[in-house]
Amino acid sequence: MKNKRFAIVLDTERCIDCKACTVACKAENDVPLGPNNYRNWVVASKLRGKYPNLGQSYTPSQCQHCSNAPCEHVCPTRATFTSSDGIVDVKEEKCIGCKYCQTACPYNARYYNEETGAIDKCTFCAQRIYAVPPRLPACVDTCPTKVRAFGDLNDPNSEVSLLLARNPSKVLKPAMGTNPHLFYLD
Amino acid sequence: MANPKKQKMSRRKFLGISSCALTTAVVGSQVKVLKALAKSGDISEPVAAITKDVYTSCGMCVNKCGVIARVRDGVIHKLDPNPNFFPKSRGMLCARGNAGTKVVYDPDRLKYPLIRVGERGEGKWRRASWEEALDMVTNNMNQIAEKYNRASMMFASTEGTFSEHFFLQLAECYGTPNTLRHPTLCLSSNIQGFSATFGTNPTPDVKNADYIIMSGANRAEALMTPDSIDMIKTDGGGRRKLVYLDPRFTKTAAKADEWYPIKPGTDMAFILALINVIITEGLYDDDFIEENTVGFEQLAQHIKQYSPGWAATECDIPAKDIRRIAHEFANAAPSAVYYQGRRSSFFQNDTQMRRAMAILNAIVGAWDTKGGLLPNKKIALTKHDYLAPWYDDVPDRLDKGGVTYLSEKDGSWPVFRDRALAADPYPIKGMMVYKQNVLVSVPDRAKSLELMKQMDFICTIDITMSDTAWYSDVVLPEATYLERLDPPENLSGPVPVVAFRQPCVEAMFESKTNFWIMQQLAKRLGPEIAETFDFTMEEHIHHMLKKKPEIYDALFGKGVYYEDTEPEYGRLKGKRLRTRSGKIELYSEKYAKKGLDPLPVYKSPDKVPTNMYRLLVGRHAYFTHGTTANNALLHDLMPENTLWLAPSEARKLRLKNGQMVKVKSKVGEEKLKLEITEKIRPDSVYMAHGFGVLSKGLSNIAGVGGSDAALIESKYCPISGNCAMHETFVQITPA
Amino acid sequence: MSAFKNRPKLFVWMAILLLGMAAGAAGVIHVLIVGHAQSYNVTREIPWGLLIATYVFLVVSSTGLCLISSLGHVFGMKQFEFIGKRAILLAILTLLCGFGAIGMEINHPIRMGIYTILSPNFSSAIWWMGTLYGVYLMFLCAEFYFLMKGMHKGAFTMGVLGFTAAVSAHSNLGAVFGLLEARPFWHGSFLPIYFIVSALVSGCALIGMIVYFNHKKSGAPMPLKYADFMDTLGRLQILTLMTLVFFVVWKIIPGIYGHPPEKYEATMSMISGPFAFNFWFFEVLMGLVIPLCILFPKKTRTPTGVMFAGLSSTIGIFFMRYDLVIIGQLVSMREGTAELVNGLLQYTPSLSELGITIGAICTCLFLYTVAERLLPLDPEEH
Amino acid sequence: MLNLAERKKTYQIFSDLFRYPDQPSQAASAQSVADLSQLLHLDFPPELSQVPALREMEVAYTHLFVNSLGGTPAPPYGSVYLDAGNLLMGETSLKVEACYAAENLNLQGSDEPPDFLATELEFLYYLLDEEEAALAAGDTARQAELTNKQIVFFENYLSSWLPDFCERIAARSSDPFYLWIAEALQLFNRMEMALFEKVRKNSISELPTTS
Repeated sequence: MKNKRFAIVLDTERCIDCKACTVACKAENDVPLGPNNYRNWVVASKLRGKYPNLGQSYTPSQCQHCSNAPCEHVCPTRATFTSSDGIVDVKEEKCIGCKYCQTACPYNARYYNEETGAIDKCTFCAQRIYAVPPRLPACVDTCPTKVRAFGDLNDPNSEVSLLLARNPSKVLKPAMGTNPHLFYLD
Repeated sequence: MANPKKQKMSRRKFLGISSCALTTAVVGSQVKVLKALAKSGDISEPVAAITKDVYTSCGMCVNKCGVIARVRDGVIHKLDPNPNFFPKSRGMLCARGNAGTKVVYDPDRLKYPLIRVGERGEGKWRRASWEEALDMVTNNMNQIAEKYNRASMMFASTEGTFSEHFFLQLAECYGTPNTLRHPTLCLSSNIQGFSATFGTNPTPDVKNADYIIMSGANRAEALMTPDSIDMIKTDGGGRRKLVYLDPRFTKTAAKADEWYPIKPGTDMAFILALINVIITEGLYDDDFIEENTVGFEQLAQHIKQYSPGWAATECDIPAKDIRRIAHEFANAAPSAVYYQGRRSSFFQNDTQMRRAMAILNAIVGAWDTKGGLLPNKKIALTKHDYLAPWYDDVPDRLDKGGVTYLSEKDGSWPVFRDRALAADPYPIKGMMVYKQNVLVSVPDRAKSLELMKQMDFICTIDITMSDTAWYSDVVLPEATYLERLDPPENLSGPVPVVAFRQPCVEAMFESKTNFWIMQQLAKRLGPEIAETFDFTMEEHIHHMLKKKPEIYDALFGKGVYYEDTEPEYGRLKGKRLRTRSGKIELYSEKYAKKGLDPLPVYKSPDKVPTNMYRLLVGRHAYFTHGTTANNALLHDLMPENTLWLAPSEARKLRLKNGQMVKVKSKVGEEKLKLEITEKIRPDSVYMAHGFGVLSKGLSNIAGVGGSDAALIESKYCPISGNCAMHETFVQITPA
Repeated sequence: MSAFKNRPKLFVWMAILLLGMAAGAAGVIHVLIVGHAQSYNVTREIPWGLLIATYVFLVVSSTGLCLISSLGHVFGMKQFEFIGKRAILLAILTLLCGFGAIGMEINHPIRMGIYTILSPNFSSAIWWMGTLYGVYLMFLCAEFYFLMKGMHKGAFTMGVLGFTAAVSAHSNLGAVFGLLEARPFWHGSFLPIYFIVSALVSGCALIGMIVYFNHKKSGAPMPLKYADFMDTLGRLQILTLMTLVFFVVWKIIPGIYGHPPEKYEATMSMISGPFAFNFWFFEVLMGLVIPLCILFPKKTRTPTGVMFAGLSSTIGIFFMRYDLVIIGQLVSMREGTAELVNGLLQYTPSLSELGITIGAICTCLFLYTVAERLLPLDPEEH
Repeated sequence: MLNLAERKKTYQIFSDLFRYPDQPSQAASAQSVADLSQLLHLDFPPELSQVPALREMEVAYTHLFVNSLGGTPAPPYGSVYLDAGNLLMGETSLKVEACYAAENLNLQGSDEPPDFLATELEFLYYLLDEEEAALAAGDTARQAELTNKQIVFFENYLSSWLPDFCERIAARSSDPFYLWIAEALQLFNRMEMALFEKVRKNSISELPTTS
């Protein structure tokens, strides 16, 4: 786990809003049924323009695994914590369900999981990336158009490092100072 | 007819009989009467403890993507895309594919053979043993053969299960010509139009095309791999352009470089105008035409009447854009395709429209070349040959002669149904259905219900209680795609592969593979038929692979077999095509002989009557036709369908967003929620397919949304027999 | 029951409170049986609902009571001394009922007890708020004990400590919201200060009602001393209300000026959006305008007038809390999401949430009414 | 409070009643209903003075528990209620199977998932039968162990979903036979819970072995 800093780089131009990532994540992580329960999602933007000149974008997202995570700061019992590999995670048994982290997260990446009785969120599929042999996070793996790339930013030759080196990118809500680790290619 | 004593001694029943002798035999010296549980000296690891990865093929739609099932403790925990090179699905799995585990572990799945007790459709069922249910099916089949004719049994089948050919084999051996498959609800006009031109239905090389024009095929939502993947712009492909024609702003429109909300039914005018510009301005590929085609002169004459100016008034696309697109297309050619893809047909002239597409592609030389149309390849597998019994008195297909070119195996649903309802020329009294949800997928549901009503006997084989199953007499539970060993399937294409299915887990309850069911029915229908099924699936697989046994190892080792990784271009160069002339037929001699237009002649679609709207239907990435809407994971994504209406029209009708509206066509009436959106032409309304089902048998979708099948009139293409899905007008009123 | 014999009004009052408590009990039972998810209308986007607002309202009341009463036994303003016991008692009860409301909102109150101690996070405003309110409760109880025993020195010490704890805890409650950068409507140093000011309004309002009803119940006319006190209280209330007006105005202007993203949409939902009625009718009219209209003219600044002003502003303040909590969450965190009514998220409290809120307030009043009858709360005459 | 033999019998009856009805079980059902009403002190339902014909029972059973209009109203499988996702073969299904295996039992006699209600009830019947044998042999240690196993199995895999299951039957059926059975099962569930609560509070020996 040491010396890793996981991140996802997204090319939203490729997203067709098929929601394979959302369903793959639900299936992989036993996310309870219900339209409000999900760890990742696709935002369909407002329709741009007037008929017949229209446009719409689709932006997949999930927990940004911020280096400066507001959810971690506000958690009264340190149930939310950041691992040394950059993954922001929740210790279920410590979560008191105050939902402060839900109000603190600028990305609405968290929901309360009634099955586990704790706040739940994307973990970059830690169970998959640390499996032997390792597997990509479910959303990355399953995507038809391969919107997401996943990897270790501390490895200068990883796909994510190369993508970020070669392309301009941005993060969501940079003004929040959260230092997210989901990068969107311009 | 239900004599419980006749029931087959299943393992459960065997123990269920409270005979001390039997029970003691199983529980050993114990005196207690245990039924489900059994005591044995040797308790090995429970079956449930198995953890493994299993290669198989997805069965959520007809696409057959490569899947790896992660089995944990004997339960399928997750389905992942096949990580190995799989040219067709390229390591992806869509939302539906990911929801596949729900299919196996759905408490609503069919578990046991069921026999209807009350009136048809009343919903009174009882469980039956396989023995009894199968006997009942064959007794009825025999009775119908005796009372009427063998042809009075119809067999309706789905596609993509890898097993439907066994079902069709049974139909053939039983002796009925009346099999009905999906193509006339889908792409038979496409096959017809392109085959009449190229001798085959080629595949567009979407991955390498520099310029793609798509009309109607909504690849971002109606997913077809690998086209849905390849249509997305890749890095550095600066010259690639996608022009998209659709009366709706779909997700494909959002991804396209240009979107034109074309007037429905006028695609042919647009294509003819493109041809007109390319020919009159000399943008065509002279050498290619000279060498590979026939009929260019006739075409050049014929096309003169179809100017861009004329087309502009027909299809609501400005003439200057048509001209520009024609230039861009011709410049990009031969790495340019007018994408025909795979979609259902919308108008009665669909075959001729497809001909126009094919001709356009041909005159720019986009054939058998990188970025153009590619003839499909196949990996040869050994066929299973059988000798079907011969019956003297079996007439021709019921729908024979109903349309110009009828597929003998597929038939034409609308033509067949009309004739069956009129018993013309003979009655249809029995119905075997294999996973086709007739009441949801065939337009004009009232007629389908009428058809089912007149049956003496209906048997449906399925995995869930579909509407059609609900209206049947016997329902047989099939093992789901994750529980079956299915024969290898040749997925033809520019880069052909062989895929297969193997059971990831044991079949639950008493569900059985289609192959087993067919075998059992064959056995009951007599030795001559039984003989054609006299092999095990393993034997069958080995037989199919006997010329290339290495396929076997590839399938079990990495889930896929392929020989090429890239398409082979120019494969048919200099070879004779399977057309009459052996060349690409711009002018179709074959059509001329049949009295059909040898060159596509345009006819305007019917005008939308005042106060009415054209009903458009379509699919999306979350459900497969009418079969997966009950899947809880997918249901969360889209709990109901809505009726799209343009804001200007909603104002006129004084309707509010989200209110319930009544949609009324000549043949039916449905209620659903209104969605006011800029995404649709003002003269049309749209509803997604697969909702508003009749039976409440599917708990998640009962009574939510509207059914398109209930509204669409059964018009069809007279050449191919394909349904015309967009020729229905509806009235909208507040509900 | 004989206690009610001659007191039909008390009987009706108690019956109403018991009914309210029954509603609360029904809500609690519903939650315990079917769970939070099925009982509350809070969502993933709006995780904090009516119960948090109720909690804030009740603890603001508690803080206000503590602060105002401290004018007497801490700051030595003689006129305020006699209200000490009642104010502190009610401060304890409102705080406890506030804890009850938030306890129902939090999914795992027991885990909270364990892990706030075993695994504290000092950067969490909620942790500080909870801890400081816990300390504050202890001081209040001690202060009440000393007051009841007539131990003035102890009461003074505890009063000082309680005052400090109240200010710290309550400004921390403001910080719970104010530290959330994600919620521009809340974010900033404004809320901790605003919370203290509005607590003073609550405190004055509640003390006015206590004093009024305390004398009402005896049936005897109010002694001059108390009438004088009510006048002072009324004037103090004018001061706090005017300060609050100042704060409300300066909350709105930066929310609109220059259309600050998200803050503007939230503020406008209050000015002319779905929360406009709550704002203009309850917050402004009942919370500020009516009380000020009653209190300003000397003619209406009677004990009855002061009571009515207090009642009106208390109701207004309840809506201030509710609006503050909900409006802060109305703007979607997802940039550019389509298909939202007015571009805002929606929340309406469920019956369980309403029941528990009513129950919490009624329990508080019920306990106070009972205590009033059982405990010697009148000041010893010097 | 029921004694050991009565409980064993009750489990056996319920187990039989929640299996798909056949000729013998239909024939026995009149007796079963009578026995149950006596054991549980539940009024003998007048509408059941004539037990339904086999066909009626089959239709009602299929409607409620197999496949039917509006989805299977009350799937008789624990994991549908206990595990995430309303699915068969959830985590608890595997745990239930492990419980059987721990008693040297396997599911040879069933095509149903391990947490099929009738099988679970049969398993408890088995444990009680074993306990009876232990009692007869005077093996108190074994008896205590078996009591404990019943409690663990019942509380973890059965009692918590039975109320929901029975309510679903009540909500979606008009069949007097299964309605009454569901009511009886609810009652028995409560009795067992109360009994086990008592056992936990007192010593094991408090478990009534005789009336």
